Amino acid sequence: MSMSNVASSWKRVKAPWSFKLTRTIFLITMGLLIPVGAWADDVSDAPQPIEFPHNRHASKFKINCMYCHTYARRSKVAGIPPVAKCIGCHEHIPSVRNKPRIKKLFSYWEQKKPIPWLKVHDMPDFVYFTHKRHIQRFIFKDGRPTQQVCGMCHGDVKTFTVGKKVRAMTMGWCLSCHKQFEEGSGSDIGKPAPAERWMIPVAATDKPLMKVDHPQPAVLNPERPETMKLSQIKKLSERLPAKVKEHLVHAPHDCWQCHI
Amino acid sequence: MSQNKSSNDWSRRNFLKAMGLGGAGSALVLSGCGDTDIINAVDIEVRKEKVEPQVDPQDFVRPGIEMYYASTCRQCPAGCGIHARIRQGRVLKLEGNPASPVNAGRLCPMGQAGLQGHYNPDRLTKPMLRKGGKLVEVSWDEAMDALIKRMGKKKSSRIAWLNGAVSGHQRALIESYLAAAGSTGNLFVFDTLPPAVGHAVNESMLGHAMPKFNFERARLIMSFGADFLGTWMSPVHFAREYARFRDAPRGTLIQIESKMTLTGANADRWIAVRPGSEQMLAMALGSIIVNELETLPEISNPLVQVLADVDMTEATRITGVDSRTMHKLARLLIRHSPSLILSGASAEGNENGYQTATAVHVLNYILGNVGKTIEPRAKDVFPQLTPRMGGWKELSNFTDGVKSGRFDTVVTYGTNPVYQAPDFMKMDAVFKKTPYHVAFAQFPDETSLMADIVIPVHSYLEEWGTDMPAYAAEDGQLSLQQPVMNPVFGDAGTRSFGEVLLGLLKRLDKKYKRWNSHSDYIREAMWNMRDAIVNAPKPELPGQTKEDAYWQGILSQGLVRIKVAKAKSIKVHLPDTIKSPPVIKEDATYPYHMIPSARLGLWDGRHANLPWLQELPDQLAEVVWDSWVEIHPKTAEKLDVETGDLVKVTSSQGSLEVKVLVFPGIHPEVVAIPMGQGHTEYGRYAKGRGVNPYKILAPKFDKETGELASHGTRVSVTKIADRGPIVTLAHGDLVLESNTSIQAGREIVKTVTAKQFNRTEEEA
Amino acid sequence: MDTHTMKDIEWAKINKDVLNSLEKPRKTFWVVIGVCALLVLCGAAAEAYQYQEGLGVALMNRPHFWQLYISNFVFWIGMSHSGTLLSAILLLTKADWRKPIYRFAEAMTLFSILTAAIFPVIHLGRVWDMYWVLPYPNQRTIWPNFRSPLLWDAAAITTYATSSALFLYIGMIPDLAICRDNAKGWRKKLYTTLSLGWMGRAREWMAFRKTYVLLACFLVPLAVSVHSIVASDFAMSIMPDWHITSFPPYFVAGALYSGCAAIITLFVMLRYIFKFEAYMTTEILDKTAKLTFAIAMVWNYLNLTEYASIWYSNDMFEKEVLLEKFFGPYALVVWVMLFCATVAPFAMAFEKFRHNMWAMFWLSLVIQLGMWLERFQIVSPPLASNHEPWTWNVVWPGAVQLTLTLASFGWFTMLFLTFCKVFPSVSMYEVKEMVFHRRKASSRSEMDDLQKIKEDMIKTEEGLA
Amino acid sequence: MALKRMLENWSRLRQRDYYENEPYMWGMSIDLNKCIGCGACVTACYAENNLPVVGKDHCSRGHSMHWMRIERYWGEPHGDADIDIKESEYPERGAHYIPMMCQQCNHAPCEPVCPVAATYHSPDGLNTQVYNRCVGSRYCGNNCPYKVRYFNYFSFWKNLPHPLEMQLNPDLSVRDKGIMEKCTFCVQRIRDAKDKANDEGHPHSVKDGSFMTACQQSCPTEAIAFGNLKDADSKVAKLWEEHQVELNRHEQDKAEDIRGYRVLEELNVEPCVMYLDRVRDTQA
Repeated sequence: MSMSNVASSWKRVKAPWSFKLTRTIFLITMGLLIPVGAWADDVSDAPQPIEFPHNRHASKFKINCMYCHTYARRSKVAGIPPVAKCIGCHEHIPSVRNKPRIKKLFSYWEQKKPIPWLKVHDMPDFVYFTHKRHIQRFIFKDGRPTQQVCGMCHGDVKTFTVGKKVRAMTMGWCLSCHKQFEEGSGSDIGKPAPAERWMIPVAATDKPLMKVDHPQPAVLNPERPETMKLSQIKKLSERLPAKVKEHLVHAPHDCWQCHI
Repeated sequence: MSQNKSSNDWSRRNFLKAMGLGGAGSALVLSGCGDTDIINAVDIEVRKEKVEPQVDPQDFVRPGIEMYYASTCRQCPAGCGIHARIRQGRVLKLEGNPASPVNAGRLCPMGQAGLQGHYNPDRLTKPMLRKGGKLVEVSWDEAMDALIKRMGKKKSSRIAWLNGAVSGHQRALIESYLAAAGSTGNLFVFDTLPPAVGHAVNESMLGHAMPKFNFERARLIMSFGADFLGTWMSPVHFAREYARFRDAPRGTLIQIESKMTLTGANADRWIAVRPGSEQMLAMALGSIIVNELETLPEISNPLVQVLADVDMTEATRITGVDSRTMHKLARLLIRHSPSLILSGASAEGNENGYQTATAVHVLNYILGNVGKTIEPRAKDVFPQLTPRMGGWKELSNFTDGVKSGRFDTVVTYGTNPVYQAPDFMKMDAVFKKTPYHVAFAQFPDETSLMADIVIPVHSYLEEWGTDMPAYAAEDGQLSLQQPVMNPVFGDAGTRSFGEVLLGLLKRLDKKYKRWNSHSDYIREAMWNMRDAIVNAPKPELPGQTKEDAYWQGILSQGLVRIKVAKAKSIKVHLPDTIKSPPVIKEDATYPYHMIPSARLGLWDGRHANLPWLQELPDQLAEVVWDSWVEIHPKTAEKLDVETGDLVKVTSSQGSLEVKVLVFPGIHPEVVAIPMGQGHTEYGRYAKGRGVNPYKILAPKFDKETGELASHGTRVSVTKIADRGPIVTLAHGDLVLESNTSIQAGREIVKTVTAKQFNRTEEEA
Repeated sequence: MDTHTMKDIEWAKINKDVLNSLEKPRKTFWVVIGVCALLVLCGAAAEAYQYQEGLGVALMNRPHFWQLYISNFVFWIGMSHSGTLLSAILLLTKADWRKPIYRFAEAMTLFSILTAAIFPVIHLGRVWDMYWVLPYPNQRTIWPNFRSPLLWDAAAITTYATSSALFLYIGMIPDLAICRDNAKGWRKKLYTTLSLGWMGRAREWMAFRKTYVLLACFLVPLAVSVHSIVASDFAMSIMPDWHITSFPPYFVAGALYSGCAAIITLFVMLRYIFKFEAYMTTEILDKTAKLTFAIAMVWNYLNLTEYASIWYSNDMFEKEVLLEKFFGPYALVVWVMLFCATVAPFAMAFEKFRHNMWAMFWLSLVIQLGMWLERFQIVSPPLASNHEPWTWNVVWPGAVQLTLTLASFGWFTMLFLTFCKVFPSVSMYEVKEMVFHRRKASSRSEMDDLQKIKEDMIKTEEGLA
Repeated sequence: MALKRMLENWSRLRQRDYYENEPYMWGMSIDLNKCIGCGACVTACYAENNLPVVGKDHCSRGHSMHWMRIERYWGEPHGDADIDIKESEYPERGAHYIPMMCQQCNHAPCEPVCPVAATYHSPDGLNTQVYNRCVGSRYCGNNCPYKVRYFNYFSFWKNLPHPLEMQLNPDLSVRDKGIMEKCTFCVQRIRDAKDKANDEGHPHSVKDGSFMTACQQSCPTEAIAFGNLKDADSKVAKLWEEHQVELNRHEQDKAEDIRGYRVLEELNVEPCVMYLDRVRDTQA
C-alpha cells in the first residue's frame, strides 16, 4: 500500500476523549487542593444587628482588644462583650448618644435584650481551639503587642467595621503556625511522631505568617483572677470611690482592663 | 423574679467570693440564681450559630468556663450531695459532693440520670384542669385561682395529703400548711422501697428506726435479703461502707435470699432459701449458736426456749438449706465476731416479715453485735425536719379515709400509687372517688393524670429546699438544695412547689407573709438555725454581712451539720418470744412464689422515663428496655421453656404475659419479675413498656405492721406458644446462655481466695 | 483426544462468524440484559437508602463490622484472576488451546474488577469522604496511613484494573482493525479510533508481539500480588482465623479456582448464544476442566493446611473459631462450601463428564457457589466468636446487603454482554493462527498415512505372488 | 525463662519508643475486689461523653453505643465450678463483674489498620480517635480484641428530643453516622487539667488526682484509679508497681496470688488498664 494510505489511516486516529479525560482529572485534583469548605460558613458580608465600628475603637481610640473581648486570655472563647460593657462606657459619652447605632444599642439595653450577633469565626464542633493558651503565650510570654497577636488569625481588625473572616481557618494553616512556634510552647501539636509521619514537610515549614521579633520584656504580668490575692482585691475595692464602686458592679471587674 | 432579685443585690460580693474561692482552687460553688440565662441557642444541626452575649451577667460568669453548684440529689430518699456542672447557664453533669458524708463525691446511676429528669421532653409544662371529664391545659392564672379556691381556705381536717418520702423544710412546709388548713395529721407518706417493717422492728427493739450500721467494724455480714448495694435505703453510702469492709483484712459477706440481688452477686456465699422461711433459718442458726456459744448475754427463758425448740430437720425441710450448711454458717458467725446481720426486702416482705426481722435482731443481740456494729443514734434536734418514710400501711389508711369520705380534697405529690399499688387495692377507683384531687407533678404519671387539677412543678435542680438523708451517715446532717439553673421551661412553664405552697400558706396564716419568696423562707429558716450548726461560716470578705457570709458558706458546702448530743448506748428491748414461723404448704394451683425484684436503676419505677436508666442493663440479667421473668434452669426444664419464650404468670389477682429469662441465681420454686416497667402513662420512654409485677400481688399483709407482703404472692407459670428476643446490651442469646456461664476459656475475670488476698495485701 | 480438530475452518468463515456475533442480538440477549439492568436499579435504590439512613440498615453490628460487602469484594477480585491466568500464563506457556477463549476471559477480568471495586466504596461509613484514602496533597497537610492494608488494596486494585484493561485492549487491536474494515456507522468511527490505524504490516506485528508478551510478563506477578494484598486485609489483622500465614497463596489459589469455574460457565453460555460450536470445542472444554481440577486440588490442599495449622497450633482463640465453624451456627455454610468446592470437582476426573457441556455448566455454577460461600465463611464466623466472649453473636446479612450482592451479578453480566456485542469476544487473528498451525501439523501426518498404505499394498502383492 | 527474656529484649531492641521523653502515660487500675457492677460508671460515661441512647430495637441489633460496659460472667475462666463449690445448682459465689472500656493499648491493633490514620497514638499514650477524619472502614473495630469500638450506624443524635439536647457536653463533638468512636479516657478532662497546669506554671506535670475520669469520679466503691504511669508517685503507678504489672511486657512473671493482670495480655497489645483479681472467701 502507498504512503498516502498510511497517512490517511493515521489521520483517522484522533482521540479527543483522552484529552478531555486528562483535563477533567486535572481539574478535579486542583479542586481538591482548594479548601472551599473553609469559607462555607463565612458571614463576613451578612448584616450584623449593629454595624460595630472596630476601626474607631481599635484604631482611633486604641482600645485594647481584650478590653471588650475580655475572656480571651482566660477562656476558650474570646467572648463577645455583654451589653452592660458597651453601656458602661457609652453612658459617659453623651457626645455620640444620639447616633443611630448608639440609640439602637441603648434600646437593647433598656429592654434587657441581648444583641443577636452573627458568629463570624465559627469553628466546627470537632475543633478544639482555646484563645487562652494563644494569648498567654504570645502576649504575656513573648510580650508582643496585642493587636499584632490577634491579627495573626483575625487580620488587621482596626481597619474593619464589623468583624470579617480574613483567613480560611483550615487545619493545614493551623499546623503551619504550630510548626513555627512549637519550640518551648507546651502544645502537643507538632511534637514528633506520629502526627508528623503524616504531615507534608513542605506545608509544615511554611514561611512565617508574620515576622517574629525576639521576645521583648512583657508589657505587664499576666494577671489572672485565680492568682489574685484576696488582700489585693480588698485593697483595690476599698480604695475605689463609692460612685465607681457602684459602677463597678456592672463594669469590667479587672483593674487590668482599665490600666493597660 | 424573686430569685433574681435576691441574687442581684449581693452579686458584687459573689464576684469577690468567686475570686476568693477560685484562689483556693476549689470548685466555684454559688447560688445558681440570676446568672444562668441560656446564652447560646444550642443547635447541633445548624452550623451558622448566633452568639448572644448576656445583657448584664454576674461578674463571675465567663463563657467557656464551667462552674459548680452544690445541691442535693432527690432521685431517691438517700439524699446524696451533688455538685452540678454549669456551662453558660446549662447544667451539664452531676457529680457527687465530696463534702457530703453520705456519698463523699460519688454518685449512682440514678443520681447521674437526674439530668434527664430535669431536661425530660415529657415534663409537664402547663397546668391542667379537669373540664368535662378530661384534663385540659389552662393558663397559670386560671389554675392558681382554681387551686386557691380549693386549698386557700381553712377546712377542718378535710384535706388529705399523700406524699412520697419527704424530709427537711419541704416536710415542715407541708405539715405547717396542713396545720394551717386545719388538717393536722393528714399527711400520708407512701413509698414502696423504704423498709417499713424493718423500721418498725428497729424502733421497737433498738429504740430508733434507723440505727447506724458499722460495716467497717464488722468482720462478717450476713444479710437476709438486704440489697444494701442496690436498693436498700442509701446505695452509694453502703457501697462505700462495703468497699472499706472489703479492704484487708477482708470481711466476709453472706447473702441469704431467694432471688439473687446485686448484693447477692457480690457475696462470698449466696444461699438460696425458700421465700418466707428466712425466719426459720434465722431461728435455726440462733438455736445452734445458743447451744455452741459459751457465754450468752442474759436473755429471757421463753426466748431461749423458743430457740432451743427449733426442730432442725423441720428447719432443713422448710428452708431447703441442709444442716451442714447451717452449722457452717453458725460457726462462721461465732468465729467472725463482731458480725452484722441485716434483714431486707425479701425477708421482711412476707406475712411473717416482722417476726423475721425480730429473729434477725435477736441473733444480733446473742452474738453481741448491738453496740459494736449496730451503733446508737443521737437525739434529733429538729424532729420536724427528719425524713418521713411511709409504706403500704399509710397508703391503706389514706384509702380508708377516702372511702369513708372524710376528705373533700386530696393532694398528691412525689408519689404514684395508681402505678405502684396492686390491683386489689383499686387505687384508680379510690382516686375516682375523691371529690377533688390536686396533683403537684413533674411528669404525666398515672396518678397525676387522674387529678382534677395538675400543677407542673420545678425539677429538683430548679427548686430550693433542704433535705435529710433517709439513712444518715452522720447524725444531724441537713443537706441544702438550690436551683442550679433557671427553669428549663421558664417561669411560664413550671413553678416552684415551695413557692406555690408558701403562697397558699400566706392566705391561711399571716405570719408567712414575712417571706416574699420560698428562697427567702429557706434562707431565713437556715439563718435561724445558725447557732445549732457546727462551725457556721463567718464573714471573711470586706463588706460582707454575717448573714450573707453564712448563707454563701452553707450553700457552697451544700450541707450543714447540726450540733447533736452524744448518743447514749443502745438499750435492746428483747421480745419475750417469737411467733413460730408459718408452715409453707404446697399450693397446687399456684406452685411458685413470685418476687417483684427492685433494682438500682429503675428503682420502684419512678425512673422508667429516663433513657439512660432504661438503657443501663439490669446488673444481673443484663436486659435493657424490657420486662422479663427469671426462672431457674431446673424449673425452666420442668416447664419446658427457654430464654425468650413467652409465659403467662398468673396469681389469684390476675396474670401477666412476659418473656422468660433462664437465670441461675434464683430458687427453683421462685420466679422473679423486675419492678419499674409496665407504665400506662409517664412519657414516651416508659409508656406501654413491659409489665408491672405489683399489679398481680395477692392481698397478704405482715401480721404486726399491716405492711403489704410483697414477696408473699404465689403464682402459676404457663407457656404460651410465642417467643420474642430478650434484648441485652451484650446482645444475643449466645451471651445469655452459653459463653457467659464460663468465660469461654479466656481469663477475663480472674479470682483469688480471700486468704491469698489478705496475705498479699498485708505484705504490700 | 486428537489434535486435528478445527483444522479445516475457512479463515473467511472465522471472520464471518465472529463478526456476526456483533450484529443483531437475539431476543434472549435483550431479556438477559433487561433483567440485569433491573437488578442494578434495585442495587442503586438499596445503596441510596443506605447512604441516607446510615450503614445500620445493612444490619451489620458490633462485632460484625464487616460482612457481605467484603466477601463479595474478595469474590469478584478472585473472579478476575482467571482472565489473566488464561491469557498471560497460558500465553507464556504457549498453550494454543487458549486462543479461542482468552478474549472473553480477559473481558471477564476487567469487568469483575470493576464490580469488585464498587464494594469497598459502598461499605464505607462515610462514602462522601472516600477520597481521603488516596494520597494526594491537601490543605490538611496529612497523608493517609500507608501501613493500612486497605490503602494497599486501593493501590493494587487501580493498578490491576488499568493494566488488565490495557492488556485486553492491546490484544484486541488487530481484531479491531478487522472490525473497522467491515463496519459502518458509529461502529466504524469507534473501531477506527480504537484500532489506532492498524495496517497489519510486519513492523506493527513485531511491535505488537513484543508489547503483548511484555505485558503478559508484567501481569502474571501483578495478579499474584493483588490477591495476596487482598488476603493481607485479613492476614494482617489479629483476629483469630484471619491472622493466618498461608492466606496469600490460599487466596490466589481460590481466586484462580473460582475464575476457571466462571470461564467454564461463560464458555458454555457464549457457545450457545453466539453459536461458536466450531471454535469452543469439547477439546478446549476438556483442557479447561483439567486445569480447573488441578487448581481445585491445590486450593483444597491449602485449605486443609489451614485447618491443620490451626488445629496443631492449639491456639485457644483460633481453635474456638474453627470448632464454631464446623459445629456452630455457621456449620451449614461451611459444610455446603466444602461439598461444593471440595467434593463436587472430583466429577471432573471422569472424561464423560468433562465432555458433557451442560454437566460442566452446572458443575461450574456449583463450584462458584461454593467459592462464594467460602468467602463468606472467611469473613463472618471469626467475628461471631472473637477474642471477647461477651460480644459473641451471630448476624445474618440483611436485605440491603443481599440486594446489593445480586445487583453486583447483574452489573457484571450487563457489562460483559454489552462488551460481547461491541467487541469480538473471540480473537479472530489468534484462531486463524491456531487453524493454520493445526492444518500444517495434520497435513504432515496425512503424508505418513499414505506411506503406510503403500507398504501394505506392497506386502499384499508379495503375499499374492 | 531465659529464652523468653532474650526474645523480649530482642523485641524491645527492635521497636523504638517514640514517646520516651513525653511527660505523660495515662493508665488505669480497676479493682475487681471493689467493683460491685452497679453501672454508675456506665451512666456517668453517657452523661460526660454525649453518648446517644439508641433504644430497644437498636440494642437488639447490637448498635448500642456505651463506651463503658459491665460484663457479667457466671463462672471461672476454665469452666470448673466457681472456686471450690462443686455441683451446685446456683452461682453460690456470686457473679463475675468486669468493667470493660477501651484499654488504650500501646501496641494498639486498631492503629496501623486505619486507612486514613483517623486513629493514632497520642504523645501521652492515648489511643485517640479523630472523629472528623474517620471514613468508617470499620477495620479498627474488627481488629480490636476487646471489641470496645463503637460505630455510629445511624445519626443517633437526630432522635434527641428537645430539651434533652441541652445536656450535651460542649467540650466534645456530637458524632454523626458513619463514624467510629470509643472511650477516650475523658480526653477533654485531661486537656482541661493540662490547661490548668499550664496556668499554674508547670505545663509538663499535671498533679496526680487533680482531675478524674467520669467513670472514676462516679464509682461508689472507688474501684477505679486513674493517673499518669510515668509519674512514679502517682496512685496508679504505685498500684501497678505493687501488683507487679509492667506496661511493656506481654507476660508478667509473678506469683499467682499477686492480683494484677491485664485482659488478653498474651496478645501483646500492651493495654494501659490493669485489673486486680476478684476475691472470694472460700471458707464461707
